[in-house]
Amino acid sequence: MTNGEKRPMLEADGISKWFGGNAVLNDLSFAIRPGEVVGLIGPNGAGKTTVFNVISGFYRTRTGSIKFDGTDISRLSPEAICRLGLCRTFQITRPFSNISVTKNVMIGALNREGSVRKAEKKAEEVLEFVRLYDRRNLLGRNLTIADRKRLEIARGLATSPKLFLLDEVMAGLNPAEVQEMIKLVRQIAERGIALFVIEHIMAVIMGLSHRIIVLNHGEKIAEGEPAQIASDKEVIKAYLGEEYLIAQG
Amino acid sequence: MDPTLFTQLLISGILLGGIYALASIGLTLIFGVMKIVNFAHGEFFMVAMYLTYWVVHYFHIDPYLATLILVPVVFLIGIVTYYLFIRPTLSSSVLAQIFITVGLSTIIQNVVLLFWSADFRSISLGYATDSLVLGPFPALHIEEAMVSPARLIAFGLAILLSLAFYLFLKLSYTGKIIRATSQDRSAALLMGINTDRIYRLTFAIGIVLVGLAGGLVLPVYSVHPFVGFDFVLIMFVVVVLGGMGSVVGAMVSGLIIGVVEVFSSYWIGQENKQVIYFLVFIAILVVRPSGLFGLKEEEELEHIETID
Amino acid sequence: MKPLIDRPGSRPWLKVVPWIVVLALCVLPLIIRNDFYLDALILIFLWGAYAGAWNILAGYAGMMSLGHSAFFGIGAYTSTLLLLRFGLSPWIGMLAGGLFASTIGLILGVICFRLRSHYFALATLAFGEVGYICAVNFRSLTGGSEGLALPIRPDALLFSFAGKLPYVYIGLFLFLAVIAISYAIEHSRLGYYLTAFRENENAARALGVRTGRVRLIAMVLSSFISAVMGTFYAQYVVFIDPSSVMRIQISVQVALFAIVGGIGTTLGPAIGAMIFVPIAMLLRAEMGTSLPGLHMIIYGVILVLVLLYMPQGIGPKLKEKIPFLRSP
Amino acid sequence: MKKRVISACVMASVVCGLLLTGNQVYGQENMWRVGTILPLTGPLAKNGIKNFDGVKIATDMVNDQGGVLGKKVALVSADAPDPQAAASEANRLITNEKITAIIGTQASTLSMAATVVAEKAKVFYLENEGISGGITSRGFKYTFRTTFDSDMMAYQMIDFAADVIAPKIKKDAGSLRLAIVQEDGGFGTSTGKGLTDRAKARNLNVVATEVYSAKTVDLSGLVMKLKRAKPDIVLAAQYINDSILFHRQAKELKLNTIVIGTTAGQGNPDFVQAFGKDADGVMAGGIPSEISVQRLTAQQKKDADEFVRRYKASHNGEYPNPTSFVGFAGAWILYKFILPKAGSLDPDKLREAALGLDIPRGKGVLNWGVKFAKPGEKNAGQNVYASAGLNQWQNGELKLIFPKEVASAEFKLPR
Repeated sequence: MTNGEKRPMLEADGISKWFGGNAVLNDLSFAIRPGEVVGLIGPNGAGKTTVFNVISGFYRTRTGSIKFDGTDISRLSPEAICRLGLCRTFQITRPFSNISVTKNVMIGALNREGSVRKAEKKAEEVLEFVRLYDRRNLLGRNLTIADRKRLEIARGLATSPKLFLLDEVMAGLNPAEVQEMIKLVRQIAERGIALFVIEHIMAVIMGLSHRIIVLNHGEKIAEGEPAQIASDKEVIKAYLGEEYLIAQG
Repeated sequence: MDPTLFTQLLISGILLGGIYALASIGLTLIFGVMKIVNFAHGEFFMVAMYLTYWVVHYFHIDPYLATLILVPVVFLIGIVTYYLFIRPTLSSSVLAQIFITVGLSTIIQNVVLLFWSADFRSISLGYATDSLVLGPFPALHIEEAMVSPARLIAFGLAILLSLAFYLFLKLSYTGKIIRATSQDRSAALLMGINTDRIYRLTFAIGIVLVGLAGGLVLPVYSVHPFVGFDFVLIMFVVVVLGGMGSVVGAMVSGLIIGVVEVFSSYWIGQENKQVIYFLVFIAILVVRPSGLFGLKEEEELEHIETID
Repeated sequence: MKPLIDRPGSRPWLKVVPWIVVLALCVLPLIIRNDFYLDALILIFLWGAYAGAWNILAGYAGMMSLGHSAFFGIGAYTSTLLLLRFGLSPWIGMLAGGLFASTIGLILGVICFRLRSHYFALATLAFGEVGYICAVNFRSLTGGSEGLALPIRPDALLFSFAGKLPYVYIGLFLFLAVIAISYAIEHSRLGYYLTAFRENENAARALGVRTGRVRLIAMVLSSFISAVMGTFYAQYVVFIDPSSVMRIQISVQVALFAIVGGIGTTLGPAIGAMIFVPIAMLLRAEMGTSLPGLHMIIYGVILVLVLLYMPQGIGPKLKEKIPFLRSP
Repeated sequence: MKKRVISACVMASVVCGLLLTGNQVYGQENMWRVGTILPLTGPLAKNGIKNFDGVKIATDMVNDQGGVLGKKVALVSADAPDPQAAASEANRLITNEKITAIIGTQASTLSMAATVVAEKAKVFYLENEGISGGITSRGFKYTFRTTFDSDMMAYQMIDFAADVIAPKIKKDAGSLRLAIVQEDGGFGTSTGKGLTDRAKARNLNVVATEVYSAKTVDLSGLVMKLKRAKPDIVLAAQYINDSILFHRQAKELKLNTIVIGTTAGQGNPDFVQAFGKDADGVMAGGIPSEISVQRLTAQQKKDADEFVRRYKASHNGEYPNPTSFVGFAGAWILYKFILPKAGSLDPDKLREAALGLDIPRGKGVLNWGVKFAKPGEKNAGQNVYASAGLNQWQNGELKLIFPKEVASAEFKLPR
């Protein structure tokens, strides 16, 4: 663990979320330190996206607290949380369809920049960084899936986050695009931005993360370095079922 | 409040509500299935009143019979309107859709004005004009209660038709498809449902329902080219209160609005009764946009979020 | 074909064009010198500016209001009542009306904060009707449906003139001002935020856009300008009653101009008013009395055709069809 | 391809429409060109069109009689569905059509907007039906009203109730119970005000005053309230649609009372069409339903009959609508009294001519005379010799029953 000594920047302590009578998240606690890349995995319906929705302010946690940089953000709105430096992407991309890619990114950039002109400059820098610069004049709705994912990332980066939540940015991409995306995520991490990543492709998440949290039925069933997780019995059971474990056993 | 007055207001309110309910079911159906807010709905009501009037006028048959005879004609009007105005806009923005129906409403009103003039036309129905007097009921302290046969017939038929339509939606194959399409258009498409056909049918049925309402109220109201507008705002209130897309909701909320209207016009004043129901309308939209019988808003939202 | 590309113009000489148009508009009234055409111009400016105000809320923020007649009416009634009761100049009344309307707009915005799309449209529709009913029923204040007649003593300080020319220029000023405001909004932080809100609220919030506040700003601005136009209407027609300033048809019409012109664009509402106000006037003048209703039928048909074939509006369609208006 | 075809069809129909139906009447150089502004579309269209029919018949008749001073009259007409349109159309008539005399506007709110334009342009404006007091209380120099105002009508309705009906139902004016029902539009509001004022001035007992919107589709609450108030007579300022609804629901809820409505509502032929025999006994104040011929000269009698004949000929034998009568009356006053005297359409000359008229009651049209209040007097421009009448449905016909001297039938107490 490279950043073991630093104080955590995000601390979730006993958060939970209920829909109707069902607990989707139950008493979940975890922490993320500055500059760290943390993976969040779990089977379908484990509550991964709900975790993101709770942290980023779209849902309210029912119990516990969430601290970001020492501030309690569990009662703050998504926009306030973003302004504090915690930004997210959406799994189903949500481009602003009828405006250009540059303008899409400028909206994120305006968060930090004093003027529209400066925001435009910043947006162009970010677009260059995510390799979307040559498509900057296209309308949001005319992008391919891969480019939409990049746009999601570009918009988030433009808000200068300290912690960036990436929700399945590789989903739906072909292998070549996945490689590109991995490169991009690494580059973002190299900039010192902490990343919290939901990902389905196991090889990818194992390669990227410093640490991995595994969710099942809204509860944390394991946490640790990738190698540890790969051999964790609980995790294998959750993913592949009891029988697989016995057969292996 | 004294029981005689209370009973009378209640009866009047319920009878009025029946008319509202029937007129609104078509609107709620069209909204629920096609997600189109049809501002020309009142005009179809008006056209149906005219058609019934002319049939009664020229052939001297009973208006209720005329209403039934006209069902195929009204259905056809619905189909034609669908092809000319509605289908081309299905993929347009909400705005374009709403304003096409606004334009349609202008066209219909003025075509009617042009051909049938602005005269107010009414039929007088011999057997249905005199009130039935019920009572007295000394046990309930009710001296008398008056029921207008024309309204009672309209109400009874309204309830019957709504019920029949409700059963059609619940039990018939086509009805089930309509409901499925209303719940999730893309899923319906995936399941191989021909949504175009369903939309066409839904729209035409919606128009038939409002057309029936128009025919049934002819003995009560006089018809003129702008009568639709007097009704359409109330229809919207009823539809929103009941939950857009809910047939049961439209029936129940039609009755509620009718009763509330009559009582508030007695207590608060006829001139202010509209304020009451528009404020109720806004309140419902704000507090529970899905209405009394729609999907609960929060569940709907979270449903969408969890898919994400 | 839908435009694939959205890019600001890059031909420098194109920048001169707007100024030429403005200059032409300034000179035009002096050449026309015919009261009917001047009247048409005034109405174009009135509706263009009012539709522009509507567009700020509906076009940029995507909140389609069908109750904007209430703000128009509040403006007309506030300035008129202040003039009739207290002798206060409508120039001041105009601001007072604007402030009052924007306060109401703010309250409405807060109440309807959750509503979107159809639901917002229906709620505002009901709100507009409530405004109309209030204007009709508060007879002691508003004179009810009998309306209020304004004095017609010409006095520049009291916003009253003998000829039409001053109204044309005031109208032109307001018209250009609204276009300028729209332009400024579109190219400012507010404009970007409004667009983000319109396009996808959750995405906007995730990017730190304070959507609630931004939306209220649009509401306030839009209702303020609508009320100003209401005062202008009252001063020009010199008679107001609930059915001429508060009717639901006013809300529908103003929305219509913006939509057929091109919603969400700087010039769309202006284009809509420029095309449809004269069409309506001409149709009425040419065939208003021979067959009652005919001109409205044709108007309706034109409207439906425009919406069917140019759902984006005439403005964007022109831009698409005429290469000259499009950047390379 | 399909798009093109549809667009082309529409364009073609527009052009055809323009060609076929253009309002321009060519070859008007040697004619008196008189403008009309009336609501021919929109919710006011019903009465606007009927009024226009009256004006047109008056024009045809005067032309068939050889015109005015040897020149025929040409109408240049305009449609004004709302006040803003009324103002715009006034503008158009004045500037584009060079009209200097306008007849209009049927509804008071339209008149308020259109007369301002005329006054500013110094154009002669003859209001033929709008009855709001506001039209003549602004001190306009060029606005004249041929018809009675709302107060004249309302006062007469109250007086009739107190002086004629009360004795018949064996009550004195003091114990008479009156109820006032008014729609909340301009018409109902100004009439209601007149009714209330007059009742107060005469110390009458008004047991209920109810206001409602004419667009309403239910009046049962109102009817129940009236029923509880037990009025002897209901004075109702209503339009047609709501008057039909009111009487239907009154019947449904068995509200038995004498009703005096107005010619805008209960006096309309559509009313009797809706109720048939049941309409009998219902009264309508306002426009006299008949051209009372008693005091007219032989020629005038012939004209009156001719008007009714022509109206019937063009309306399937229907008897003239009251609003057609005032439409006719306004135009007739212009053609027969004002224009011949002025000898020109110059607004100032027309104005002089109008102010100089003094035709005693019963010698003009309807049962009116013509004498306009002078500038500076109360209600300058008001025809002070115009008077309202009271009509009653009797055997399906609207009979004029008051004032006595012109009445064609006796008041009959409704059963």
